[in-house]
Formats: sequence, structure tokens, C-alpha cells
Amino acid sequence: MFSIGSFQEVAYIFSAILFIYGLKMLSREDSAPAGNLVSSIGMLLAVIVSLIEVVNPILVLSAMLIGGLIGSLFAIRVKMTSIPEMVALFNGFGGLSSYLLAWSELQSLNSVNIITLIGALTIFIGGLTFSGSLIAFFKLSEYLKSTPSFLNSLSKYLLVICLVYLGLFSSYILLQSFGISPSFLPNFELSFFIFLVVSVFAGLVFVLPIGGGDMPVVISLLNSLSGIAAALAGIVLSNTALIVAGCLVGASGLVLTLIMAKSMNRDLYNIFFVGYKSSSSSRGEVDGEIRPISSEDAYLILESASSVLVVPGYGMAVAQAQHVVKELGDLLQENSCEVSFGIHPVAGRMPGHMNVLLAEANVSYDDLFEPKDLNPKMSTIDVVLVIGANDVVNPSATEEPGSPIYGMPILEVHKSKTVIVLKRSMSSGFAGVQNPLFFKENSRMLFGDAKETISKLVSEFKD
Amino acid sequence: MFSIGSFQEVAYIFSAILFIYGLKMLSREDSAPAGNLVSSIGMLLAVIVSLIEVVNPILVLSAMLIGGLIGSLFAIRVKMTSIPEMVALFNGFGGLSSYLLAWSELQSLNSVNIITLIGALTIFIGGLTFSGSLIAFFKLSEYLKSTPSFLNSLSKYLLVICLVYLGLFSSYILLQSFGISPSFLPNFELSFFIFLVVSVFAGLVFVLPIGGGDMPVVISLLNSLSGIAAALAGIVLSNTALIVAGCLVGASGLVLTLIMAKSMNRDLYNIFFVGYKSSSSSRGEVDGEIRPISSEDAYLILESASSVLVVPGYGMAVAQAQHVVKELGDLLQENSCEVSFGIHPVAGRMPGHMNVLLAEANVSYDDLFEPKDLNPKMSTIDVVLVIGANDVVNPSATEEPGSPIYGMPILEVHKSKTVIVLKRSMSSGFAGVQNPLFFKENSRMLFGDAKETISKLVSEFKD
Amino acid sequence: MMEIYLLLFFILVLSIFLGLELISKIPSTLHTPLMSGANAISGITLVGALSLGTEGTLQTVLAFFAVLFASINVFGGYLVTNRMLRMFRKK
Amino acid sequence: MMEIYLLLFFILVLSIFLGLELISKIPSTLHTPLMSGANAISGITLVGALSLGTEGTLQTVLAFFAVLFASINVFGGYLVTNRMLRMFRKK
Amino acid sequence: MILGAILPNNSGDKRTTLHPDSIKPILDMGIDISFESGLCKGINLEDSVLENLGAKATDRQDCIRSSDILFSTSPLGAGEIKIMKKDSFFIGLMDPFTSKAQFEGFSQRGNSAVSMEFIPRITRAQKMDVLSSQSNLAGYVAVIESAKELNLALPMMMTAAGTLKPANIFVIGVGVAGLQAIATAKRLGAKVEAFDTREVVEEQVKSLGAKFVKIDLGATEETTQGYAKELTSEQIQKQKMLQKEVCVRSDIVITTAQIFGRPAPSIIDKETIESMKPGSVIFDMAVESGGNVEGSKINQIVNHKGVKIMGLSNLPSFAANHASFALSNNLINFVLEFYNQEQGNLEVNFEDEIVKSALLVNKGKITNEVFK
Amino acid sequence: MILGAILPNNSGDKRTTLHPDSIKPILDMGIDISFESGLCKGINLEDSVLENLGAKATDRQDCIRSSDILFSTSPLGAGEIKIMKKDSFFIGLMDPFTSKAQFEGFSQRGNSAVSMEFIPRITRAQKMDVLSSQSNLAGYVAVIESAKELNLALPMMMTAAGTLKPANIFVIGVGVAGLQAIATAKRLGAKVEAFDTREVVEEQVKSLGAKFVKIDLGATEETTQGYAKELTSEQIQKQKMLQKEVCVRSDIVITTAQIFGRPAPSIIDKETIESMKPGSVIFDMAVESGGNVEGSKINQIVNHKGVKIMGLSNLPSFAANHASFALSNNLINFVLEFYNQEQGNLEVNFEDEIVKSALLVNKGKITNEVFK
Ligand SMILES: NC(=O)c1ccc[n+]([C@@H]2O[C@H](COP(=O)([O-])OP(=O)(O)OC[C@H]3O[C@@H](n4cnc5c(N)ncnc54)[C@H](OP(=O)(O)O)[C@@H]3O)[C@@H](O)[C@H]2O)c1
Ligand SMILES: NC(=O)c1ccc[n+]([C@@H]2O[C@H](COP(=O)([O-])OP(=O)(O)OC[C@H]3O[C@@H](n4cnc5c(N)ncnc54)[C@H](OP(=O)(O)O)[C@@H]3O)[C@@H](O)[C@H]2O)c1
Ligand SMILES: NC(=O)c1ccc[n+]([C@@H]2O[C@H](COP(=O)([O-])OP(=O)(O)OC[C@H]3O[C@@H](n4cnc5c(N)ncnc54)[C@H](O)[C@@H]3O)[C@@H](O)[C@H]2O)c1
Ligand SMILES: NC(=O)c1ccc[n+]([C@@H]2O[C@H](COP(=O)([O-])OP(=O)(O)OC[C@H]3O[C@@H](n4cnc5c(N)ncnc54)[C@H](O)[C@@H]3O)[C@@H](O)[C@H]2O)c1
Repeated sequence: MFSIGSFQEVAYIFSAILFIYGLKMLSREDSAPAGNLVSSIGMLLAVIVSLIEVVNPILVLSAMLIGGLIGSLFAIRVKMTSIPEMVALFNGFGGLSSYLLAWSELQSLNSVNIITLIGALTIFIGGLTFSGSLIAFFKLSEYLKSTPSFLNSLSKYLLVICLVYLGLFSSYILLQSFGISPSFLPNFELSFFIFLVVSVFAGLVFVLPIGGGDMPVVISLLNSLSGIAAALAGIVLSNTALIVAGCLVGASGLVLTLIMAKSMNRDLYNIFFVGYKSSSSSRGEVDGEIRPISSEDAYLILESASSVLVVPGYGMAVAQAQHVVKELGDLLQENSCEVSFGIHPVAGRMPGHMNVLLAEANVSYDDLFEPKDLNPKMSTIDVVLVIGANDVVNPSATEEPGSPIYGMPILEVHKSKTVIVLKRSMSSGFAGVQNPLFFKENSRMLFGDAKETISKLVSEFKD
Repeated sequence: MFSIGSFQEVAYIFSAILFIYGLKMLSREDSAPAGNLVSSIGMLLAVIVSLIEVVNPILVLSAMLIGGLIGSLFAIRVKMTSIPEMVALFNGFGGLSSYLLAWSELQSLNSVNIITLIGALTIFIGGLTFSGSLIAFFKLSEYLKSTPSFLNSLSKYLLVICLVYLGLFSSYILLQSFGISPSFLPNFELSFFIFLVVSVFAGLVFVLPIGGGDMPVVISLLNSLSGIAAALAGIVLSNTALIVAGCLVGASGLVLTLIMAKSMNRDLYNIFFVGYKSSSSSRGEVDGEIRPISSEDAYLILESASSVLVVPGYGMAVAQAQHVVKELGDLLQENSCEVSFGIHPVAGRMPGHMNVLLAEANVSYDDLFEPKDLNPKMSTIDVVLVIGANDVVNPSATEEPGSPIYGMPILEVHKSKTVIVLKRSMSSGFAGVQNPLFFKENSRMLFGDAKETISKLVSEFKD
Repeated sequence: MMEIYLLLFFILVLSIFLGLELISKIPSTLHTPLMSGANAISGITLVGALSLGTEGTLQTVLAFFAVLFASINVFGGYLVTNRMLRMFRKK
Repeated sequence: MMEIYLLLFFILVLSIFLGLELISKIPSTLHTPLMSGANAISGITLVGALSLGTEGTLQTVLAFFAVLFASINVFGGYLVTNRMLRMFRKK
Repeated sequence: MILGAILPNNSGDKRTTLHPDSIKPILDMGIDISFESGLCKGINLEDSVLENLGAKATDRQDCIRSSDILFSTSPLGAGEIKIMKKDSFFIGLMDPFTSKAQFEGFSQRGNSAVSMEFIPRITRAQKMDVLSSQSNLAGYVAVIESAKELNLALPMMMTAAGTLKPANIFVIGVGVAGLQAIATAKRLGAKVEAFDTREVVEEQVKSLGAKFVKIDLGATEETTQGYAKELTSEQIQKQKMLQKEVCVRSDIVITTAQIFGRPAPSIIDKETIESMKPGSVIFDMAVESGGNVEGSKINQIVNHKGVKIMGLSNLPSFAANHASFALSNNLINFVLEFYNQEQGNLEVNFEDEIVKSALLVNKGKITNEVFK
Repeated sequence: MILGAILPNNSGDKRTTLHPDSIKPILDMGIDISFESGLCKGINLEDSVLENLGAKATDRQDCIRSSDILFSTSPLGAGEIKIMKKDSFFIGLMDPFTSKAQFEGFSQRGNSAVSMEFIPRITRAQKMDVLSSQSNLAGYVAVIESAKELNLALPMMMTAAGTLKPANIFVIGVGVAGLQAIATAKRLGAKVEAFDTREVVEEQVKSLGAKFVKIDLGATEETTQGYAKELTSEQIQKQKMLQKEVCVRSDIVITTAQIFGRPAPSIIDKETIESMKPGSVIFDMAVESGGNVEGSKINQIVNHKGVKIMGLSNLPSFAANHASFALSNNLINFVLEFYNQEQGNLEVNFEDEIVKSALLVNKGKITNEVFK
């Protein structure tokens, strides 16, 4: 009663379940190693049942053997520091495999129909993933350093051309499937061949202009794409294992990409379309624009910081946020991040105002530092968290001789890598002057009552 | 190229997406009303495309009209206080519908095969859901008050008999599908008829013995079952809409059931198998068993409490948990729960020990109460959170004349509805005596360092 | 034939996992509305009931009542959920 | 035929939703391992590649390399992920 | 049945044994109260306050003569014991180790005497534990008084005029008083370190957020009541040496080291004092039982090379109102525990651990071995 | 260039204008320091401490005679002004409203004088703001001193001997001193309420976790410097009345109400005092400028019907070490701000807001309208 096909199908269902569990486990620190194992068992199961009705066992097995050997060697030999580029490379091979698979399948199809279209999409995404990953690999391993900037702007146009060709070819297929033979492209064989080349070329021009610092996000995106390619290939082959596993990777990979981009305080648009601009050294232009940020994004920035300076001001006192500030500090510390507190002598409204509050919250005196200790090493600090302080971090005190606060020594937080400012609005502090810090390129405004905002951050940290 | 069938299929995919979003939105306070709307649009879509190829439109439409009218009238007329029983009733009708559907389908099947088996399962679950929900409805609306206890224990056996018949009938079908006609049951028609009755009877004996207080959990479980019945019916009819929607309800309903049971501090085993025993008035038998609890479960209990008393002791001081305790208190208060602190005169290791710590954490003096104020109203308090206190809540001080602490006035927390005790182990306090409180039926032990445990609770509260 | 059932079964499994992931934490105020809303969705049997054949009397009667009761579940379920949720909003 | 494709599409949609729900918060230390682990899973194309026909030379070559590269992805991916995770465990 | 209360014969003691806020339960029991006129003047209250509650003001002699139970914070003179009512109870602070004469008086008269210093440290007796309730306030007072004498503010303040460093406070001996001193100093923002010979104390010190100084003295002991046992002279020597470096970095040193029934150990010597910063303060809380600090004098602030050695006595009396409230609650709790309302007398049950320990003289018979 | 510092002529003031921890920047600038012998004895330090850093001890006359800049915490006598070096600067606390005679002296000699009381309250000048740095410590001292005098412990303690209620403290006037008083009292666990006529203060009070008492007095004003303006007599009357009920429930009342350059308003009268609980404490921080409390006397604790009215003066001197550190930082910051190292002199730039406000006498010319 059971055919080999249904037997395979049942096995695929099981391996899908294993993949689901595997991915879920991989996203928690304690279960991650086990998660990888579970997912690999899923893979083993799927592969074994597929081997049952292989057409050309020798060919296939030898290919698997060689591939397995190469992959394993790479994986075992690679230096720990080179792992990211290795992941990129593997990912590219995955994409290439989908590309070849769809190519082969289209080759053997005898009619042009909707499946042909899906196959074409597979080829495009697979090819793009392959070449894109290769570029990422070269960039990361520093074979490819900087791209000349004229190439960068050129790439943009080339990418558009690739996409236009994708559109043309797709409509060509659609029209053919309805029996119409359009003339805007040459005969099918030639158009298809061009398409094969264009697909690979697309990945090249897509990734080339992106700065090396953004590569991890790019790889994650390409990983998600390779999942989608697998899923589409699954449709072409009517293979549920491919569909489910591919979609899982595609969707969760997308989520991961967004999370990674946020934790680097970058948005995807920036990375892919103005990438080369902002990934070059960012000079402190004041451009009159503020950048609000959500507490989730702020969490992601803090979560991946390795040194955080907390600068409390009168706003912390008003919000009575000292206890949650202390808690946040503790959590950061547990996250193996170095936390210090920068106390400006006139922060608050009375001498020692911050000291009273932080002592109440049990912040150790040893963690409190004065501006003169902190300013020299400000540029080494990953993130400064300004909690309801304003005048005491106002760079015009040192930069604008006309300012009423000119001459006051300040905490020069604008010199750190990233500043997150917690306040309720854009209104000014005690001295009543606007604060250029808020407009610096490395500043983010986290609006809201300080206590509530920090409570949110704290809860993000605790899951 | 598109058949009506594929058109329906596409529509079903959309309505499945709407159900997914709807359910997701229903589980958050701000989006819940919109979520219900989204899910109802999904339903509308599914129903409309199904109406396209109805066999007997007049019959069907009139049935829908009547059903719709009755349902709407019930829904609009019902008093707010009677909503839970209304939900139970509707749920029962859903189960009944699956029951009838599968019956009809089995009636028209011309061979006995694996689908017949699934149909039979549908009937059993549908029937059980129907009659179970009816009982729940009657219990909640107080038509049915208490069941005589002999019936209660009888029900258990009857339920087993029902399940045995289910097993018999299933194997009967399986054997028949392989062409064997077993003789342990009468001919198919008769066995099937008995099965129809048994299915309904099963729900009756399943729900009858369960106490009224546990009804919400039961309804939630029956709701999950009705989803499963729909999904199984979907397999019988090869209808993806039923499969997906049914499974979503079945699975998420199960999760909800577990959450509800935990928030009532009951476990499912207790509800369904010893339900009648513990839902009768629970007298304070000491039975020498402690009941550990996880912080997630403790969160669920606290989340649905409307008055909480916090009793800190030396353990809070050792853990330096005062700040997180204060935070937890604030969160509970935001959750519209009344929070007070019970300070025993000798809690800690020096006079006023708790006062120092709580003042440091900014707990208002007005929230602190002495045993003499609290003891008289202890029985009205939903949850007492004992944080590292031991001797000062030890009932042997009032109950056991031989005890070394006999004669000390204590905080009589064991008289409250639920006590959650936070400590690291079962070891004793300063006085070195065992504490019978920990063994009371209304006590739960939440083991671990108090600060860590409360931090976990706090983060649960913040999502 | 077999294959279709297997695909349906695959769909069933995936939906179950999705259902399990979908809900993780619910404020206690939403327990009942969520239950009721989910209950309304389980009225999807209506869609199945609509497709029932009506050959014999028994079948006709069964189909009629299957549709009737499923309709009660669907209409009543959505409306009553809506009423409940409206009430919360006012608070 | 059509119907099977629709069911496959249904499966695709459900898997996407499941994938979106599956991961919500990841410690930054796990970003790379998770990416790499997911990447290994996407080597599932291997399963597809195994079923490719090998009629002409082109097809044979394509099939051979499809299997070869997918295998690199699968074996390399799982192993490298494992190495990374082992490293964390030591800390 | 009459309960009487008299003024202490030491005029420096402002405490009273009958605080108006605590006598209601006694009157509710049907016990009459008579008190020496001016009893509450130490806490700025007129006789009328007690009288309005139903107590009666008399003169001292009358009060002693008529009371069945007599409360006092100081031992009676021999002449006064003679005029006590027959079969009556003296209940209060007897200071039994130094005022031995009174025992003779009691045994001659055949009266009974309860020494509240001997209330055992069992859970049930905590509400009568005068030593605890008074040491507690003493710990608080010690910090306030030393903060006043120190020429620094205790908390850290980072200000425009420079960073004022927090004061370092070192508490030696962490009993009830030491703990409260730690708590109070922490509250004021000082950096607090503490040391005690009993090891259990480490956790308690940390539970108040202060730092415990580890000094290994080898085996040290504790009585069943939780009191420390005396150290050997080598141990004391070692302690002094290792303690010195902590003292040197401290602005205030508070010593509370006591051994029940024995003179306090001398643990801070001239050498240590002279190594401290000028302007520092040493507060010797054990000054009344011999002193922990070389050169400390009762009720004086000795300035030794710029270091102030404070030897104030009767510290609870500095917060006289609260101290009186706690004290009278303790005494009254004792009476309520053993008062038999039907028979109208105190029930002496020698089975009871509290009675066994605190009733030093029973109807003229000295029951405690130590004072026989 | 020589910077000199002399002892205050008020022997109660223990502060010094040259704290050893703050003079390094001055010496680094190449300025010589000469000081009156015994300058630091108030903070228990010998001359040698300063001398070891490179300063020179002289006698008072020499010091005045030789200094180009002279630091002092009290105005000079007429005879002393006469012997000042020509073109030299006096920098310090001039107490200009009460010691008017000195202006004549300066104008005759043609010297310059900077009154640190007149440092304007602008952001840049905060590091020189002596009034702030000293009021801050005064606020702390006021609480410690009143806590000492009160016969209660400030924090709440729930103990076996009964619950000791927390003390209620009411702070009137929430400037720098008032804020620090609130902070210190809160730290000690008291229940704190506060009132000020300036409305902006409400948020600041709450930012310390205390309660603000709302008393509606109609329109009240504030100068650009943040000082309060005087109230009308009806307003004062209203304030007294409404304040009374808060005083009645308070154990300690601390008043800091001051109006810059004017006598302090009298805001607590006999009636209010008499309605307070016996044993309560009123601490009048404005006693030096006329007093907020009826009957308060400088440097005395007046006992008015059981209520202690404390009128201590020169409070910062009670924490003399920290006060000196802050004070000398303030003065030195002033010098550093205006010292021209190349020319070796103080640069008087009348464009500068700080100079404009604080330099009361410029080369013999009185520049401030008020003192002409
Ligand atoms: N320390 C002293 O002795 C003393 C004495 C008097 C004056 N001052 C002056 O006070 C100032 C102190 O500087 P600072 O940086 O501490 O304070 P600040 O400049 O006054 O700024 C405080 C900031 O906190 C924000 N804030 C207020 N409430 C908040 C809440 N609940 N949650 C989040 N943010 C909140 C406000 O912005 P939003 O309104 O947008 O939230 C405001 O910009 C200096 O100018 C100093 O000269 C100091
Ligand atoms: N207040 C006073 O003046 C004074 C003075 C001296 C003695 N005493 C005596 O001290 C006792 C006070 O009673 P109490 O109920 O406050 O304390 P307790 O009876 O001593 O009990 C404290 C409990 O806290 C738990 N604990 C310790 N560290 C913890 C941590 N980090 N996290 C969670 N739990 C922790 C311990 O259990 P685990 O080890 O299992 O965690 C212990 O059972 C009374 O017997 C009293 O007579 C009081
Ligand atoms: N019922 C009760 O359970 C109860 C009541 C009150 C106190 N207690 C306990 O009794 C113990 C004693 O309290 P106390 O205040 O009466 O003690 P105490 O006044 O007798 O002595 C004060 C402290 O000095 C310490 N000490 C003695 N010699 C020392 C030395 N050479 N160096 C340093 N420290 C030295 C002692 O260990 C003690 O902690 C405490 O642990 C307290 O918690 C228990
Ligand atoms: N650079 C700066 O930015 C700076 C520096 C120091 C102080 N300040 C601000 O200046 C203000 C004044 O501080 P101060 O300490 O010098 O004040 P102060 O000593 O002159 O007066 C003390 C307080 O008494 C109040 N007061 C006056 N009359 C009163 C009455 N009838 N009832 C109640 N209160 C009355 C005043 O409003 C003031 O708050 C404060 O707001 C302070 O924050 C600003």
C-alpha cells in the first residue's frame, strides 16, 4: 500500500520537524550545540531516503563523496578567525547547487509553463546567491579590498539592468506558456543562456559596492536567499523537503538579518543602497537631523557593546530611574560588557545629586568616574547611555564661544562611538540652550520617561 | 487553466494567513479587537468561496440563515456575566457540527479504509466535545450543581469503557480495510451506531466529575479538541481550510489551556483525574510533600492575582533583592493588583533590618504592615510571596507547643489562598527548625537565589 | 491519491507547529476572549459542512444540522468575542 | 496536477510563517552560529540534486556538480557550526 | 495589683520605663500604675500625660513602698530595697555584675528580682530583650554622634568644587549594635567595613551591603546564646595587628566588641590610634564595660594627637523617646507573659527558660550560681 | 607673584582657604604661596603639610604685606587693609552687606577686592560658587546636628520591641542647602516634606524622593540668578498659617529661607512653635541673616517649652575638612580662570560677567552700585 514516494514523504515530514526543532534550539545559548545536531539528523534522514531511488548511484555517490570531503576539510582546517568567510563560501555553494539544479530541470522540461517561471526564479536567486557570496568571501578574506568608487555607482545601474532582464525573461516565459511567442527576446535557448549569465552577474554587482563592515549582514541576507532558492527548487521538483527546509531558512534568515542589522545600528536600506557612503569613515557632520530609535533597537546595540558608559543627569532624578539604571548596569556586566558611570560635577540640581541617587541604588563608588578621567578615553567607548542629562554633555560648552554655557568642562560623550540619549522630548535643560550632541551622526534619541525606557531595556535583556 | 477547486485552494491559503494573523493579534491587548476582525474576514472568505459549488443551495443557505440568527441572537442577548457558558455552548455546537459532518461522510463512503478511521476519530472527538461542552455549559450556568460523589467515581470507569470501545471500533475498521471482517463487534452498521452514542456519552462522563471552578480550563481544552476535530474532518474531506484552521486552534488552544491551568495554580492531571477531590473545600492537611514551582508558573499565578502580600526575611537581605522586590511590587500594582508588605518585627538579623533595605529601595512606609494588622485579613489575600523568610512565617510557633519558637507571634501566611516561598533549599532558618508551612497544600516552593528568581519574575512581567 | 493525503498530513503537521509557536504569553484578561476567538475559528467546519452531499434523507438532515450548528458557532463566536473585547477597550 | 502544486504552495506559505515565528531574540554571540546552522540546512538542495536526471552530458555534468556543491554546503556547514558552538561552550 | 516605676538614680539617663504609648495593655489587664513624679521628664512629657491615661503620680518612696512590681532602669540602693513591699518584684536593669550589693538587700527582704539583662536569647523572648532593643538604638546613635564629630561629610559628593570623598567607617564587633551602626553608616553614604570574631557574621554584614574584613584568628567560639567567647591573648594580639591597616584608612572606627559578663577586650592600642589620620574619630561603644580602645574615658571626648576618642555612655538615652518606648515595651511584655489575671499575680514557673534565666532572686533566694 | 592666605578673624571658623589637596594647580602655574602659620590647624593639620608641598609659612602681618593675592574667609580689619601690598587683590568672603567699613579701606589704599558671595550663578562660574559649595555642606550638617538633638531615631524600625515610627522632617526653603538637607534626611530614613515659594522647586524635591507641600501664595518671583524675591507681608502671613499644620506633625523643622542681600523672612512664630510636640527640634539655618524662626539665637540651642530651637552659625565649619577643600577649590578656580601666566598677574576684564559681578572694588574704585 505504501509506495517509495509516500515513504519518502513521511520521512520528509520527520526531517522537517527536526529542522524546526533544530533552528529553535540554535537560537538559545544552552541548547545551540544540541540544536545543530538535531538539524543535522534531519538532514541525514532526508538524504538517506532520497538516496533510495537515485538514477545514477555511482555518479551521485562519487559527487557526494568528493563534496563531503572538500566541505569537511575546509570546515576542520579553517582558522577560527576566518569562519565568517567560510560560511559565506559554503552559502555560495548552496546557491550554486540550486542554480545548477534548476538549470538541469529546465533543460529537461518539454513545455514552457508556470513551473518554468519558478525554475527561472530559482536560477536567478541561486546565481545571485552564489556570486554574491563569493564576493563576500573575497571581501572578508581581504583578497578584495576597496572597490574604486566609479565602479560602485556603476554597479547600481548594472544591477538595475540585471533586474530588467529578469523581468523581460519572466514575461517571455509567461507569454510562451500561453502559447504566444514574443519577439522582444531572441529564441528561448539564447535568452536562457543570457539569463544564466545575468543571474550570476547580478550577485556580483549587488555585493561589490557594499562595505566590508556590513558583510555579516549581507551574508545573512544571502543565506536567507539561498533558502528561498532551495524552496523554489522544491516547487520545481515537487519536493516538500526542499520547500519546507528552504522556507524555514529563508524566513528565519530574514528575521536574523534584520536583527543583525539593528544590532549594528544600521538599517538595510543604508547597507544596500547607500552602503559605500556611510561605511566610509564617518566624519562628524552636523546636519540638523535627529535620529530617533526604538528601545528594541537600543537593546540590540547595547547587547553587542563591549563597553558602556552611563551618564546620568537631572532627568534620571526626575524619573527616579536610579534603581533600574543600576539593574541595567548589572545586566550589561553579566553580558560581559564593561560598565562605568560618568558623573559630571553639576549634573542634577544640587551638589552630589547623582551620588545620593546612585548610592541609594547601591552603585559602587568605584564605578563612578569624573569627566577628567573619562574624556581622554572617550573614543574607545562603544556606547554612551545619556540618561536625562543635557547641559553636562553639551559640546557647545567647549565649541561655541558665544554659548551661555561656554567654558564649562563637559563629558565629551560625542567623541564616543555611539551615543544613546534618553529624554522625553527635544526640550532643553537647565541652561535653556539647544544641544548639538543630539544632531551628531553617532547619536540616537530614545524618547520617553527614563525609568520606563530603561525598564523596557531591562526586560529586553531578560528575554 | 484555473479550476474552481484551485481558486478555492488559493482563497483558503489567504484565509489561513488571516487566521494566523488574527490569532497572533488576539493574544496582545492592544491588537485583540482588530485580531478578531481579521480572523472573521478569513472565515468570511473561506465560507464565500465554499458557497460557490454547494450541492443544495436552498437547504444550505436556510440552515446557515437559521444558525446565524440563533448564534447572533444568543451572542447579543447574553449577559456579560454569562459569557463563559455561552462560549462553552458555541464550542459544543462546533463539535456537534464536526460530528454530523463525519457521520454523513462515513455514511456515503463506499469502502472502509484509513479515511474511515480518521472519520471515526472525528466523530469521537466531535461528540465528546459536544456533550462535554454542554455539561460545562450547564455547570457554569448552575443548572447542574454538584454531582453525587458515587457518580463521580463511576464516571471514571465509564470513561474507560468508552475509550475501550473506541479502541475496539478502530481496530475493527483497520482490519476491515485490510479485508478482514473481525467478529468481536457486530456488523458495521450496528457497531457504528453504538459508536455514535458512545462518542457523545464519553464527553458526558469526562466532564461531569470536574468541579465548577475548573470549568474555564475544561472549556479551553474542549475548544482545542473541537479544533482537532475540525482538522481531522478536513483530512476526511481533503479540505485544507479545515486542516489548517483546525490545527491552529487545536495547537494554540492547547497552549492556552496549559497557561490557564498554571495561572490557576492547577495542573491538568489534577483537574481531570482528581478534579472532584481537590475542587471540594481543601482542608489544610499536612502531607509531608512539597510542591516546587517554576518561575514561569509563579508568574502566571501572580499575573492573575488581585492582592499580593510580600513577606521579606533574612534571605532577601542576603540576596540583596530589595530593589527587584520593589520593582516587582510596582509591576504588580500596574497590573491593578493590590500590593502590601508584611514586616515581622524580628525578620532579618537586627531590629529594623527589613526597614533599612526597603527604605533603600524606596518602598513607601505606608505600604509596610505589621502582623497584627495583616493576620486578621490573611484569608482574603490571593497570593503571599515569602522572600527568604522562614522562622517568621513558621506556623509551629502558634501550633506546636513543643517547638523552640513556640509562643512567637508570626505572620500567618499559611491562611492565605496561595503561598509562594522563595528560598534556595529546604534548609531551616535562624532557629534551626523545620517549617510545616512549606508542606501545606496551598504552598509552592520557588527555589533559587531570591534576587535571581525575582528578576526572572520581573522579566516575565515585562514580556 | 495517497500522495495528496500525505501532503495534507504535512500541512497538518506544519499547522500544529505554527499553532504551538503562535501564542506564548497572554495577559490573563485575554484568556477568555482568546479562547472564544479561537472557538469561532474552529467553526471552520462550516466550510466542510457546506460541501456535504445531500443524497438520502439521513444525509440531508445531517448536512442541514451540520451547517446549522456550525453557523451558530461561527456567528455567535465572533460576535460574542467582539462584545467581550469592546468591553475591555472601554476600561 | 494543479492541485498538488497548490498544496505545495500551501506548505510553502505555512513554512514561511513558521520560519518567521521561530526566531525572535538571539544573543549576539549566536548570530554567526545560527546563520551558519541555517546555511547548512539550506544545503537541503542536496536532496533535490540527488533526484536529478542524467540523460545528456550537460545534464550529467549539471547533476554531478549540483550534488558536489550541495554536499560541500551540507558537510562543511554542519561541521563549521559545530566547531563554533564547541568554542562557546568552553567559555 | 500595682505596677510602679521610678526614675533612674543616674540623672544622665533620660529614659523612662513607662512610655505613654505602651502602657495601655497593662491597664487593660486591670493592673494599676503608680509612678514617680517626673518619670517622663527625660522625654519632655509632663506627669499629666500618664495621668490622663489612668496612671497615678506619687513620690519615689511611696511608689517603692506600694508597688507589687517595680520597674527601674537602674539598681536600687540598699535603703530603697528595705522599703519595698513584701513579696514584690523588682524588674529592670540590675547591672548585676557591678552592683552586687543589691543581692544582699533582696535576700534579706525576701523579695524577687528580675534582671532584664539576663533575658535569654530565644525566639520567644525577643520581645523582652532589652539588651537588643537598646543596643540597636545605641548603634544608630554612635554613628550620628561620630558623624557630628568628624570634620568630613560621610557621603561622596561629586561637585563643581571638587569631589568630596566618602568617609571610610570601620565597625569592629558586629552584634546588634554593630549591625545597626553599619546600616546607619551605609545609609549616610559612607564606605563601611566591619569585622567580628564570629564567622557567621560575615553573611549578615554583606546583607547590609557592607564589606567584611577577613582576619583569620584561628578557632573562635560562640555561646549557645550567640554571644562571643573571650579570645586568647595571642589572638587579641594578632587581631590588633591585622586590624591596624584597616583603621589607618578609616575616618571613623566604631568598636562594639563585648563579651557578656566579662570586661570588654582591649583591641585598639595607642600605636594604632597614632597611625590614624588626624581628625579621625574612634567611637568606643564598649567604654562602659571597660573599653575596647586604649585611653577612652567614659563621657569624654579624648583628643589623642588629633584623633578624637569618644567614650559616651548610655547611648540609647540620646534617642530617649524611642529608647523608652522600646524599653517599656520589653518590660511590659515580660509582665504580660507571666501575669495571671485571675490570681492577680506574676506566675513564677521555673520550668520556663525565661524565668530560669532572668529571675536572679526568687523570694530572697539567689538562683543564679554566679551571684551566690 | 605671591598668593597669601590668612586665618579668619573669627576663631569659630575652622575652615582654611588653602586645603593641601587643592593647591597643586596654583604651584604648577608658578605662583608662590605664603600662608599664616597655623592656617590648617582647624582641620588638624600642621604647617609642615603645606610646607612640604612648597608653600611658605609666615606670620599674619608678613603674609598680608607680601601677597599679591590674599585669600581670606572673613573681611579684613581697617588696620590690615592699610598694610596690604599695593595693587594687590583681596579674594574671599567679604560679607559685604554687614562689613561696610572695609570698602572705605580699599578705596583709600587703591586695592582691589573680589567678593566670592557675588560670583554670578551662571554655568561657567559654578566651580567658583562658594555659596553653593558651602550651603551644600551646611544642609548636610543641619540634618546631622538636628538628628543628634532629637530624642528619636530618624528611620522607621519595626522591631520585636514595637515599631519605632520614622521621624517627620519638614524643610522650608529649598535652595542648595535645603536640597542637601532633604537628601540627607531621606538617606537616614526620615519622612521628608519640603516647601519653597519658588514653584520650580517642586520637581527638584520630588527628584529626591521627598514630598512637596503645596501652599498657594499667589504670584512669587525669582531673580535671573535663581534667588527668591521677597514676599509681601500678607503672603508671609498666609504662609505661616498654612505651614503650621505641617510643623505640628513634624519632629524636625529645618528652615533655610533666605533672600539674597536682605534679612531672612521670619516665617515661624511663637504660636507655631508652641503647637509643636515637646522634644521636637527646629533648626534655623538662616539665623546668621536674621533668622526664620522667632526666638532663635546665634550659636545657641534655645529650649522653648520643650521645643529646641537651634541657631548654630557657620555650619560648613562643622565639616571643616570637606568645606575647606571645596572652598579653596572655589577660590583657586577663580584665580586660575583670570590669571595670565605670561604677565604674571590677574587679568581684570570688565566684559566678563563674573568679574563684573564679583569684583566689588577695582583699584580703589567701588564698582557695585549698592556699596557706593
Ligand atoms: N548640580 C548642581 O549643583 C546644580 C545646581 C543648580 C543648577 N544646576 C544646573 O543643572 C544642569 C544639570 O545638567 P543635567 O545635564 O544634569 O540636566 P539638564 O541639563 O537640566 O537636563 C535634564 C534633561 O533631563 C530630561 N528629563 C527630565 N525629566 C526626564 C524624565 N522623566 N525622563 C527622561 N528625561 C527627563 C530633560 O529633557 P526632556 O524634558 O526632553 O525629557 C532635560 O533635558 C546644569 O545646567 C547645571 O548648571 C546644577
Ligand atoms: N531581627 C532581629 O533583630 C533578629 C536578631 C537575631 C536573630 N533573629 C532571628 O532571625 C530569624 C529571622 O527570621 P527570617 O524569617 O527573617 O529569616 P530566617 O528564619 O533566618 O530564614 C531565612 C531564610 O532565607 C533563605 N535564604 C537565605 N539566603 C537566601 C537567598 N540568597 N535567596 C533566597 N533565600 C535565601 C534561607 O533558606 P535557604 O538557605 O534555603 O535559601 C532561610 O531559610 C528569626 O528566627 C529571628 O528570631 C532576628
Ligand atoms: N533571640 C535572638 O535570637 C537574638 C536576639 C538578640 C541578639 N542575637 C544575636 O546575638 C549575638 C550577639 O549580639 P550582641 O549585640 O548582644 O553582642 P555583644 O554586645 O555581646 O557583642 C558585640 C559583638 O562583639 C563581638 N566581639 C567580641 N569580641 C570581639 C573581638 N575581640 N573582636 C571583634 N569583635 C568581638 C561579638 O562577637 C559580638 O558580635 C548576635 O549575633 C545577635 O544577632 C540573637
Ligand atoms: N549656576 C547655577 O546654575 C546655580 C548655582 C547654585 C544655585 N542655583 C540655584 O539658585 C537657587 C537658589 O539657591 P540658594 O541656595 O542660593 O538659595 P538661598 O540660600 O538664597 O535661599 C534658600 C531658599 O529659600 C527660599 N525662600 C525664600 N523665601 C522663602 C519663604 N518665605 N518661604 C520659603 N522659602 C523661601 C528660596 O526660594 C530658596 O530656595 C536654587 O534654585 C539653586 O538651584 C543655581
